[in-house]
Amino acid sequence: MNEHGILRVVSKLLIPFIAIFAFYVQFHGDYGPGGGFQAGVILAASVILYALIFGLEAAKSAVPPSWVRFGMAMGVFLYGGTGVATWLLGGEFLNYSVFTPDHPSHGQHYGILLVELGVLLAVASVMLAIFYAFGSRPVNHPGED
Amino acid sequence: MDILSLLPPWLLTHGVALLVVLPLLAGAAMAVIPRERIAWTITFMVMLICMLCALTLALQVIDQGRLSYKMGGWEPPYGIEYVVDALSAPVLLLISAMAVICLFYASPSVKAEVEPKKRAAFYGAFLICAAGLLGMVVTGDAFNVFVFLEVSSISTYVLVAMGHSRDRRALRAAYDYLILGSIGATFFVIGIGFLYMETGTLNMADMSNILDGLDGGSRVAQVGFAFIVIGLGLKLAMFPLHMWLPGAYAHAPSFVTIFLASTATKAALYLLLRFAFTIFDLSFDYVVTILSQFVLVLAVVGMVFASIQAIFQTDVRRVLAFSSIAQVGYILLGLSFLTLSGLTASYVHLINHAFIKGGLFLAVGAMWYRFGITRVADFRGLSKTMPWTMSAFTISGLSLIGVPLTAGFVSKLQLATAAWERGYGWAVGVILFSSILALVYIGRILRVAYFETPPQINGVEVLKNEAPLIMLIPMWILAILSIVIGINAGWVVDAAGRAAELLIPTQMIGRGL
Amino acid sequence: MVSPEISLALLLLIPLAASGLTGLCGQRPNLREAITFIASFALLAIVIHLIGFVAAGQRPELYLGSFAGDFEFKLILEPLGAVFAAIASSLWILNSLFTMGYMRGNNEKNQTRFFLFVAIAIAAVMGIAASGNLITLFIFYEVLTLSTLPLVAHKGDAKARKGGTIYGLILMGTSLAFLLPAVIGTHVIAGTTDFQVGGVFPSGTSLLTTSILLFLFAFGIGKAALMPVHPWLPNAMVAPTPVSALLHAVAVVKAGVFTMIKVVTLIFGPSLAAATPMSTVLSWVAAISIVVASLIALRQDNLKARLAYSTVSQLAYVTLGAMLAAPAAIIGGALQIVMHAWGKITLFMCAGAIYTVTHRTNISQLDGLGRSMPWVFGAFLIGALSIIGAPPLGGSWPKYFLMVGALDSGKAILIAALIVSSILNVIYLIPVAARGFLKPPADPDIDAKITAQKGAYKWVIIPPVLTAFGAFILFFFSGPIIDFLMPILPDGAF
Amino acid sequence: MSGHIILDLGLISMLLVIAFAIIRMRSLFAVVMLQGVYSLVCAAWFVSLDAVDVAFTEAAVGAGVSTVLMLAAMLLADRQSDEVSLRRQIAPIIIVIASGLMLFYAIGDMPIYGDANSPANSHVGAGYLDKTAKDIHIPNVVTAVLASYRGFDTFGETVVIFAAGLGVLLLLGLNGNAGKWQACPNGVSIGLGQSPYAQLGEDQPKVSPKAEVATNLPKEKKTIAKKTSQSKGRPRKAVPKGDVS
Repeated sequence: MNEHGILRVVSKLLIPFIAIFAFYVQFHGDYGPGGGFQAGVILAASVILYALIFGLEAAKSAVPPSWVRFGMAMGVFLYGGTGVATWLLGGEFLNYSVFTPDHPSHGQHYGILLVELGVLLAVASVMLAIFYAFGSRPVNHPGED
Repeated sequence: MDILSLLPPWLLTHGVALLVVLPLLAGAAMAVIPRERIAWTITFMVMLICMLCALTLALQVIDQGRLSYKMGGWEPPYGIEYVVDALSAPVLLLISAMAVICLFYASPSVKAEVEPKKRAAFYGAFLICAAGLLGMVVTGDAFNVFVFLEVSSISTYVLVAMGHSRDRRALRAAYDYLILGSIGATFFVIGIGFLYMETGTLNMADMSNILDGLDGGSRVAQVGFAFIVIGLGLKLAMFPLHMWLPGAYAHAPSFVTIFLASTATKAALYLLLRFAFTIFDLSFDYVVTILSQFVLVLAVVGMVFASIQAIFQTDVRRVLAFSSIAQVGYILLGLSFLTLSGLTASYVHLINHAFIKGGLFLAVGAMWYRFGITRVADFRGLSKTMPWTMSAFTISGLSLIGVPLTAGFVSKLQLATAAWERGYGWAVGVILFSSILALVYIGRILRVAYFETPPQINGVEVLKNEAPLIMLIPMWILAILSIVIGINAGWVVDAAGRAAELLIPTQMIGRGL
Repeated sequence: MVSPEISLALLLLIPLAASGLTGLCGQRPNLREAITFIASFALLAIVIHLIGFVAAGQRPELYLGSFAGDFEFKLILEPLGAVFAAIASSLWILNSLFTMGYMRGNNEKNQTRFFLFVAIAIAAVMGIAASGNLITLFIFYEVLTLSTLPLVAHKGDAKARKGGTIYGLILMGTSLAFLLPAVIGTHVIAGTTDFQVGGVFPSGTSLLTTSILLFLFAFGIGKAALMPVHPWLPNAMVAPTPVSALLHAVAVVKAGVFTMIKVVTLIFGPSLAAATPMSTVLSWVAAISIVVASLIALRQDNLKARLAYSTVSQLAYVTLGAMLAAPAAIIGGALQIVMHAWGKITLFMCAGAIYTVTHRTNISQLDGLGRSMPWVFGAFLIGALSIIGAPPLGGSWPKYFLMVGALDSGKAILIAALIVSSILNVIYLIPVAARGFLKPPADPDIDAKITAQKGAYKWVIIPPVLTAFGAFILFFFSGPIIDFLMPILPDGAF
Repeated sequence: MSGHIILDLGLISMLLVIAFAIIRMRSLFAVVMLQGVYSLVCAAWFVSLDAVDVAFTEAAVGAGVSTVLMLAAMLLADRQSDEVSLRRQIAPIIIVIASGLMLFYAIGDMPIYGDANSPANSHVGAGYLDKTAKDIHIPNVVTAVLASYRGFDTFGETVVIFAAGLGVLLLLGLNGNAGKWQACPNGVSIGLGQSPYAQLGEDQPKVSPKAEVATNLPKEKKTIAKKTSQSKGRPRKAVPKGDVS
């Protein structure tokens, strides 16, 4: 892969911005289009791009499969955990208003933020997991790349 | 209710949501739990709690009638509502109880059939599947049904594919199921979309009210209903849409087959009842037409054809799978009568068949566990080599045929009576003809098992090699349950009667006849 | 004394307990057989005890709850059932005696399983006898089929499997395809399936409906072996002889014809049954069955097969009695159940005794055997005469009443069938005994050996002698039996 | 307004053309690429329908990541798809046409697109617009509906995605080494003998080490049975399976 010099340079420049864009989409979701789903996919895309240019092994050492596995579960936990937290605070499942009983709308903000983070984590991890899983299989046709 | 006052009040209010959330979260936890034993213990505990939860809910429903839970604290048409009533409570209990029973059995069975490193995640997928089924049943929101339908479907495809370490054909079966299941889900979601277009709401109760006000609604609602019936028909293996089922049941790991056979199609059947009778209702002509003509014909054809196909299968699991398709036909037949007694019979059979088929697959799984066999011809002499397993299989098998003093008899009696009362004398004939076909395909297996000599290995007869106790207990629980219901089905029939009254309110009786 | 309710429960529980205990004591044959005997005597005592109540006009009743919706599970003992229970329980004792001798004499395998299922079958028979409604009856009817299936296929070889398959398929098939719809139809039309004197159908029921129902009942009760649903019976002959004796004299076939009579008298009621056009058709079917089965019996060389076809023929007498639906005919049919039971079990036990001692199965091999086995052949002769209907043997009464019944119902022509059949009976039964006594032995040496060893086989020889004696005694007791049975008919019908 | 319609018609006809091209194409690489194009056009169309959130998702997931994943999957398969005989296409075509007709049947009674009085825009939909401003105070109503009003649905969707990941984990493994392990009965394996798949495996029944086999001497039966039940460790042994590809 060493011959693709331009690709490597360009992508090295691009990847951080893609990741930052993901977080922009994530946190700007309250105001414009976007949210955890899209952000998660974009975040995963940044890692996938890295893997495509620099090789799967490099990507795996940057984002180890064990993290991915953990991230999948953590995403669901973060989402469900928010609900459990509202339970513990005496509200219904996912009733974020109980976080700040005085200002229900603030609680809603926190809650939405938390669950969107959960979605981000889950989506990004699962996308990576699928990519790792397919990418790591031995290829049947050695003649092509 | 005295018992209810003993329980923590929190559980009484939030149990509805706990039932679904707990297995979902536990399922997620399984991805990071390394040890199989811990995974099994957690899974078992979670499903046990779910079962108790479902039991509490059932008691509450008896006590207070309909229970409603507002997810996120939002009022129903805006937020998602969870509802437990006489229709859903028994199905919830059935699913969670079958999960517990299967899990008993799982620890040896999964050890033999699933790769050691993957067992924890396998239990995770199971938990998610169970949560999906429970969610489908407990939700009172039409779109939420679709979400949980997907939750259960995706995990089911995975679970079926896990049969690949036993039989590579599991992958093909899972793929077929995936394709057909996705088509079914697409039809279903298009139907939901049309309903939303017609009513502007996703809440089932709200939807029902608005449809009533629109007098059934326009063509949009009609097409929506048709799409929903087709989508659910695929999921519940209605006759021409059943192609995924035999492969999925025959090649999945035993544990998965047992759970799916006894719960998955039942949850979809529940949804059909829910959509056809409570969201829509019998005052709409198109509902009556679709149910009492199309579904009726498909049910009858399915009962006969699937039973005949079952006779010609060589693999016992395929025999039972085709039999399941036929049994779905029975349930749909009762439904298509559109009478109180027909729906009661249908609901009774829904419950009974779960126990019966669960028991049969439990026994077949144990036979594979000991001898690596699933084909009819390999059952020779099993009554001698595995007497307890074979006896349980026999009892459940007789129940499937509909022999008196078993659960199967009760449901067939109810169904035949309902058919007669509806004026469908010919349907009685079909029911009994299909029972005779069941006699043939079960009798064929029993004959090999009881009247042929056990095979020999290297010239030595295979000795008695009974399944472990932990596998025997669940299958005997179900076999005994089958007999208990056969002797006194009062409680099942009562529960079904209450559900049927919910489906056809008094003013609707006789509608569409 | 034991209350009627408890007695009724015991009727089922005693054989079931015997079955369970037999299973537990499988390793110790003597204990196992002792249990069977104790149970059979206890059962007979209970039945006699219950008959006391029934004779006094009571109807012992045991309500076991509704098992599904408005389908109830209940036992009521009425005279017909009491008679049936009495036959079954008394013959169980003798058959157990015979079974023990036969099983040990032939070193049969799986003896415990055998005793176990026989006991369950007896429980089912008691259930049938005491059923309070059709649903309960149907349930026990199926249990009887299932519990006798392993007995038929007892030997486990290819022939036994084939016999068992035909047995199971025909009996289960007809009951599911015809009997169950008939039961459900009755339930829906009449609103109840309880047995009532004079019938349950409301007066406006159309004759077409009752015709269809009667047809379904007649062929749904496959155990009555009405042609053309009889093939299970000859095929069941692969079973060991004690089973044949039990099936053909006590349990299965009698349960069938008993159900037939009960349905006609207590569900339809004699007047409705007589008015239903289908009953004429069915009485012709029965008459044809009587003659055709006798003709087939004539051509069998295998002794058990000949007896089987004879049974098909004799059972059709009961069906004929039921379908004629005249009071005398019904009484005749009921009497035929009793008399034929004792006569036919004698014949089968004799066949079993001959097989155990000599291992011969064909009639052509019996030449001169009567001289070395005079008791067995003597019992056979008496049994045969009773079946034929010769006085002073029990078998003569039913034929008399059936003829009266045929005259009463204006179908005198059917008497011809009875007469032809009796002649045929003589032709196919008497020669068996005659060969034994009159023809010279084929191989005197072997026969001499048999005479010498006979003492070892006394338990297969004594029971048929006892039943033959019973067939004789019953001739004198037909009066009380008829009086006892009268209450099943509507008042003043006779 | 008319410009909008021309744009929509153009996009939809492009979608149609691409869809047919995907169906007819047999080179998988081209199919994957066309699917990416399809998603992109779809996203553009959603923008024109004012469903910006959906468009964003479609662009990111459909055109972006799923194309890459499809390519990764394609590397493991043949490059060309097999020809499907016309006979096998008949049933699906009939089903597609029938479903299409049903949808067309409904069109006549559908509310006009963007109709403010249609049920979808007046009942709960309008409620969300009011309530979001009141309850949650965020400008993006879609986010409010997804994450709060119908937050439980989104939780379910997250679990769907997680389940897909779990499936990949179970079936493929993240390091590409899964699928070699074979299941094995915990006793004597009998009955492969006359299996229709026997020619792919072996004809002889396998006896695993834990086999409970005995001679006909009753005494020995018990001792063997005891021994085997005591030995806990169960060596794995691959049993030949019927493999049909």
